[in-house]
Amino acid sequence: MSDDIVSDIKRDYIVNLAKQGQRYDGRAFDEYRPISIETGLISRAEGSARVRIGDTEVVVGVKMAPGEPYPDTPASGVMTTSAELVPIASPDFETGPPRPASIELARVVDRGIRETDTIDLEKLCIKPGEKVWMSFIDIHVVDYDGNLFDAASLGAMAALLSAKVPYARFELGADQPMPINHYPVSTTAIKLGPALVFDPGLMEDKVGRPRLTVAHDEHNAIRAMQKGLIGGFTLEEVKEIIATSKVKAREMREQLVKVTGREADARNTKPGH
Amino acid sequence: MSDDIVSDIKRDYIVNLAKQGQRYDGRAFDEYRPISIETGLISRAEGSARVRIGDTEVVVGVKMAPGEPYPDTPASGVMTTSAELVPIASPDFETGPPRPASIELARVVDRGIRETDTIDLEKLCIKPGEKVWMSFIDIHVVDYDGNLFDAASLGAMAALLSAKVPYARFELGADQPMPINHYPVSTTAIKLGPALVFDPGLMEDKVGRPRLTVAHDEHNAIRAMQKGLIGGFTLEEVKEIIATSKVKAREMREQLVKVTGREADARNTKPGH
Amino acid sequence: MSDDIVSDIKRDYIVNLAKQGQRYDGRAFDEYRPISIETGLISRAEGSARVRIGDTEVVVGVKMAPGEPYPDTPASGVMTTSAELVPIASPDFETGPPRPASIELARVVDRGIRETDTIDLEKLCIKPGEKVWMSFIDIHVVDYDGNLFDAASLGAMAALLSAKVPYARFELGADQPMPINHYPVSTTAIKLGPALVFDPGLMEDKVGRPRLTVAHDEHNAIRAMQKGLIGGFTLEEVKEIIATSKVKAREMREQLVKVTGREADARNTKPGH
Amino acid sequence: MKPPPGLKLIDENGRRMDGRRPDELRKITMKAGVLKRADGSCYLEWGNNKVIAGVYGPREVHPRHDQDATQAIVRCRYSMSPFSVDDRKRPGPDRRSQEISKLLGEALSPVVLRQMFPRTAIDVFCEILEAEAGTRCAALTAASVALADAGIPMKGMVASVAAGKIDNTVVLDLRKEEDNFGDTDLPVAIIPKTGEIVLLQMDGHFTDDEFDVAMQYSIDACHQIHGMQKQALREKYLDAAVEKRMSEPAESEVML
Amino acid sequence: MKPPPGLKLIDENGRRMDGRRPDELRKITMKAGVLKRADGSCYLEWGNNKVIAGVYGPREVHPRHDQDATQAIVRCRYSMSPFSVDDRKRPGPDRRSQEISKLLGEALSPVVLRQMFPRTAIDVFCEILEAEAGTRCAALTAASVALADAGIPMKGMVASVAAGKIDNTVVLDLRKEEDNFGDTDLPVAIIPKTGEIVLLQMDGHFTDDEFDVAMQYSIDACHQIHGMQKQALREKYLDAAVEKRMSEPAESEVML
Amino acid sequence: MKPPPGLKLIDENGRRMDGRRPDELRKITMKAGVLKRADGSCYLEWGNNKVIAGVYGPREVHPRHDQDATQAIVRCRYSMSPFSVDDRKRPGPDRRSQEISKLLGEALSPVVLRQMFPRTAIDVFCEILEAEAGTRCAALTAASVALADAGIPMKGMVASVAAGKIDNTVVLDLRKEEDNFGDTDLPVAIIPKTGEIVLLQMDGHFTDDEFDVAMQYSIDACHQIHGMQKQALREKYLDAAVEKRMSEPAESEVML
Repeated sequence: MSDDIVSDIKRDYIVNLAKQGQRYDGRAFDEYRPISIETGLISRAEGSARVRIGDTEVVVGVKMAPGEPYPDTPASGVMTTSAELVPIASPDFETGPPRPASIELARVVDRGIRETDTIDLEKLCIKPGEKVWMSFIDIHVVDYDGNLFDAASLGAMAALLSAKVPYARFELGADQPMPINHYPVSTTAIKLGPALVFDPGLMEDKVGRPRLTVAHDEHNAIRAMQKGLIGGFTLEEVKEIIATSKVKAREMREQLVKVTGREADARNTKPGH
Repeated sequence: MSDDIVSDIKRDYIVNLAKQGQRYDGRAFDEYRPISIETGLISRAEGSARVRIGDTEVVVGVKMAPGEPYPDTPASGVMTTSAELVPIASPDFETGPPRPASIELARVVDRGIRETDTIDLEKLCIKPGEKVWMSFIDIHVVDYDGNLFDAASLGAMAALLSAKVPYARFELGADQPMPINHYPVSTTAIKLGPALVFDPGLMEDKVGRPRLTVAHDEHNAIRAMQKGLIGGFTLEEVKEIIATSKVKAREMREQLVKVTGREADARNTKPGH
Repeated sequence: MSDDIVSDIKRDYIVNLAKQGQRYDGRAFDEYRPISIETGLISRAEGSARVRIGDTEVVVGVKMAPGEPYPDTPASGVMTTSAELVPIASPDFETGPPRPASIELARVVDRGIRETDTIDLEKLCIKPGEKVWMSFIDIHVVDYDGNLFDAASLGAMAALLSAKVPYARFELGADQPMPINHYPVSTTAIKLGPALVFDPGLMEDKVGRPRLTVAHDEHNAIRAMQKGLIGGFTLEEVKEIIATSKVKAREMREQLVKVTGREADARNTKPGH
Repeated sequence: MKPPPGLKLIDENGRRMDGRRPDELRKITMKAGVLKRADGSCYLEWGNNKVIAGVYGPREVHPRHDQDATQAIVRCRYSMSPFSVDDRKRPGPDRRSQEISKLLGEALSPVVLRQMFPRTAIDVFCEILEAEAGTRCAALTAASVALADAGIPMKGMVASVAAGKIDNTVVLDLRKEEDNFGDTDLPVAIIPKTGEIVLLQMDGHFTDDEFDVAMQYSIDACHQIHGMQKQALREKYLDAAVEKRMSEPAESEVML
Repeated sequence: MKPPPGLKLIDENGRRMDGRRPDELRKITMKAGVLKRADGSCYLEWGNNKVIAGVYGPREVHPRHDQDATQAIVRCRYSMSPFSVDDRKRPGPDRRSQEISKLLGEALSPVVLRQMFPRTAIDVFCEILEAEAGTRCAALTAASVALADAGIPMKGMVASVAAGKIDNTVVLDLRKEEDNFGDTDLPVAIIPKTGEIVLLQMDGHFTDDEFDVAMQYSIDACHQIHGMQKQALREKYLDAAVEKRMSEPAESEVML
Repeated sequence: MKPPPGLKLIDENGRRMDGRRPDELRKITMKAGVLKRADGSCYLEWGNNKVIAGVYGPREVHPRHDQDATQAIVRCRYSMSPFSVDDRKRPGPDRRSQEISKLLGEALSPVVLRQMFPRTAIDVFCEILEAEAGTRCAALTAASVALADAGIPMKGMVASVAAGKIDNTVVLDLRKEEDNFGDTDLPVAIIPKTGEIVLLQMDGHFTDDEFDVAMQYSIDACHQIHGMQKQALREKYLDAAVEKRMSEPAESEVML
């Protein structure tokens, strides 16, 4: 039997379970697997985090160095996000140049930080028009057991929140914490037959479609969305996912700010416009 | 039957027609399909043109920006020509890095402009040794029905002739027309059995060989040649192609300068040396 | 029969010969094929050499130009070594980006020069922090009949020893000979069954493993080693190779300094630390 | 990015820089069947966006291990020409265009009756000749027409448009300055026949209420666009029929 | 490179910057079976080096012409994460990592019973999360544990360490400053069971006597490291057994 | 490019910078059979140009879909070594070398009896060790000798040379300054046996009459070069025969 037919059989199994209100690992539809967040693992990085959602594991490192600003934003720091789906994490990941799946992952995490104004890039200016902080967020997926988008986003946020801007290393003064404006958190759901299932595990990730990732900030505003994979949602389904996402994001944000010691900061942000 | 054998059969058919003095679309050996030239299609480009020869269609855009001159030509503008055989244009074109066929196309068009001294590059100097105009000629083939070389060359010339040097956009003064020295036009013939056939259509392009492209300027001087594809010409055949080319180029040049409003300029060029 | 099985048969043949104390071309285990060294072949290069070991032939060119130093070594010249196993040299070499085998070759030659302090990089400083000599050592393998490591190393040394630093061409003064501190020479042995065989010929290269390359300098100190290919050596075997290598390197160094006219220099080096 | 001082995206009468109301589309024209070689095609102008979409297929899949034994795969290549934007773009795919290509392919897949053509590929090429905000929506709309023009069996069309927020007002179909200096961007695509949402992205800031308004604007506009798509296809078949009548003698004439 | 003035790599008591004796290893910890998806894995910390090794296989070989009809091929990919070093490293293989990947694959091949799995590949991935001198030795040591953890039949383990020379003294297991400002670097790997040397590189300057001392230090240390490797595997099986006992009722209980 | 002031490419006696007459070739030497591994080879010096050509084949074609079921394909790779020019050239193919490779392959194809070897490739590698104007002609000339040396059945050789125009004078075989500061460049290759023109490029400015003169110079020179090609092959077979005589006892000796 070809792989394609096998995957059709798997799909039927998972979808049938969902029709009966069940998931293959016994969770409720809106239930996340245990989440663990560790920071400071990589001493050579300005910030780092290891995030596990179930058996999915990502390591994220933030490196910073002074560099030249873009001509059209002379007083703003620069940030870049990359993701590598290294072949250690799954038999399906291959060596070679980044493929669409990892490009989408990196770009969604990137926009979830950049477009939500999460980092205060203006505070990362050293000398306008000449020198600003360049931040590189590198996402390293080391074990893939489903739901990369949430693990990667959470990992990136944890690494950023724990990062020190390395003024001292470049002889520019004393180190400072990364300037943070907002605390967006992403949650992802997929459609399995009639069900909307959060934090898809590996089997669900492989057969479920479509997928919707939603990021909310600490004021419960919607800050980013990305629908992916083949298939469509009704408007009602989208709204249902957004509503549940708001609740889940709040829980995850609490864990995030606690682990990184950013609780006080997170309570005092101004609403975005 | 393999593709190779099918193409042998096609070749026999087309060559046999040629032996009887005929072409598959009824044209005379030296007859071009209808040519249309439109300029100014792309408002974001400094110059642009859509050229159709029969159903072959190319869109050419010219973009300009100030940049640094080459050290060995500090007082000259810089021009670069690229061609993309995008897969929308033919089932035979593939995605991926440029292949020899599109590289040859771009380089022949490029030399047809550069080595004929068509653009007055010295007038594209802004400040010697520091700042000159960089011109990028990009050839986009969107429908391939034979004879790309002539369509691409004509498109590049039409885009250049209609281009404005964007002094205003870069706050360097008022826009100026592209400084043009010469009006070379390329024509292409292929050998089909005993016949020399101009403006090869798709079927002829696929089976004909070799190919000879000749560019003449407005003083009837030969400015560029490129023999391509497997096979050889006799010296007499080469001379015959050159002679016919001279006539055809004249007709096409008339259409070109009329469409671009460059008729007066084209009459007043000095002979090349 | 598959290639893999054929190569097993070849291997048995070569190894059996070795068990009987013989090699397929009649040499003794520690005997090199005739070595020829020519310099100055490429007039456009600052230094060049053609080295033949038996029918293996490499051409090495050294090109130099002023450039910027690395920030962490502002008063040192820069050197880079590349190797191309061009497909003209063997039916096994393919076009395309460098593969691990040619990368290993280039890196071993590079370290054999760089880490042994062979070139006096500090003498290749023109103006500290601003301008230093960049040296490019390019190894071109044109005929591969075994033992590339020794041919490439010897070729690189010969090209360097014969190189002139092109002060005159860049209007910086009079040309000077390349400043050389040491005269390391590499020798390579492979294991064929019980035997340790120097200067492996093509057949031996293909079936022998593992391989050990050892570089000695003019004071008989060990300056570099590289074990490669599948398989292991005992410590005794390593020591035996080192001992023979010392003798062979001395012979090859004599030929090298004689050909390049560097005999006097080579006698007056200070021991490395 | 913050708008330069003095730039007002919405005036005191609630009109936008180009005079449009918040829920008004830019001018859109489309023409089906513009290419000879492609199996189906569409040329679309949308404001200053200029897009050609071309479809090839169903056809053999290379490399083979990309084949799906149970259905056709829909592959999309979204590509901006080097001269489509103010600063020349280097030819070849960048990360942005690779992401968009993936999303467009995924948005088109559900409408194609893929089970009819196992082991094949349907290739959709979207060439952006000129870009002025909203190119992914324009490309998707044109691609859908090109698929229909190619005769690919479909359960419906896909229509697409972006909504957004500028000066704290929800608006439809952002133009360039609105995209650059606005607060929020929400590209949407639906299957008008079923209402299913097949493309949905968002960046910026929306309350739940703003999101609802933006979705309503988008969905209404997609139905409008769907009308234009059908019209473009109708015109092509009309042209074809007229041409046929003119080249072949009418039956009655033959009988005379 | 020359050490900055005032930097003493060895003090008057013969102790190194971090207090180690010349023949003393940095602190090493390793844990087998840390990844779910890989068939075998090992996480290793060695000084500040942090490495994850993962093994997949035996499995099908792509592309096919890389297959060996008589035995498995062992392929290794050594890769440094962008954040593993002081100045961010661009993702993707560079020349250094390609050379190391080749050497590690060649060092591991002799211990795998490759004839048992013709036409297959055994893929070993070594991810360097943080680097501080000696990463290739750390990777090789971890890879060996990961292979065993994957249940790949082997004739022994491979253990690896570097020796070197600093301030004219032969020392074991260079740390970063010792590597940067030292005279000589000698990475070694052996099969402790047989004593065979499967990795050997050297750069710098050694007399024959110094080389002998360095090799002796390395070989002794490899035996020590081999003990830790066996311990890591033992702990994993112990854990697994304990877990099994806790999840399944003991036989005696069932009988009651 | 304009010549620097004071540079005269032709003197008052009609002689060129190196003393040549307008229709005179630079010094050319060639030697067949210089490589062991290649099936055929030729080393050629032409002025300061230094070229090695090597031929492999007929041999299997990878990738397979490049095969032609009816005949062999002739593939050429023209490549300049990094040290062949004044400013070091980055290794690997650039656009110029890819165009030249294509043209050389097309120029050689017509002389090879390709129908004799369907489904195979004949690979021609041209390595430019040193470059000084006219490398494509030198490469083509050497490649042709290498093909013959490989024993590939051919209907003739290909000989090549460039003509041009400098200081308003048509000349043969441009050297570097003449190429840089001249007005016109016309590389030509013919099959001397049939007179067919298999390579023809031109850039610059020619009247019809100048073109006729340039072609006549080129064609005459190609016949001259063809003589050298045949001589190089003859010398190789002579050498081989001599060697054979020396290694094998002559029959008469055996009989004694």
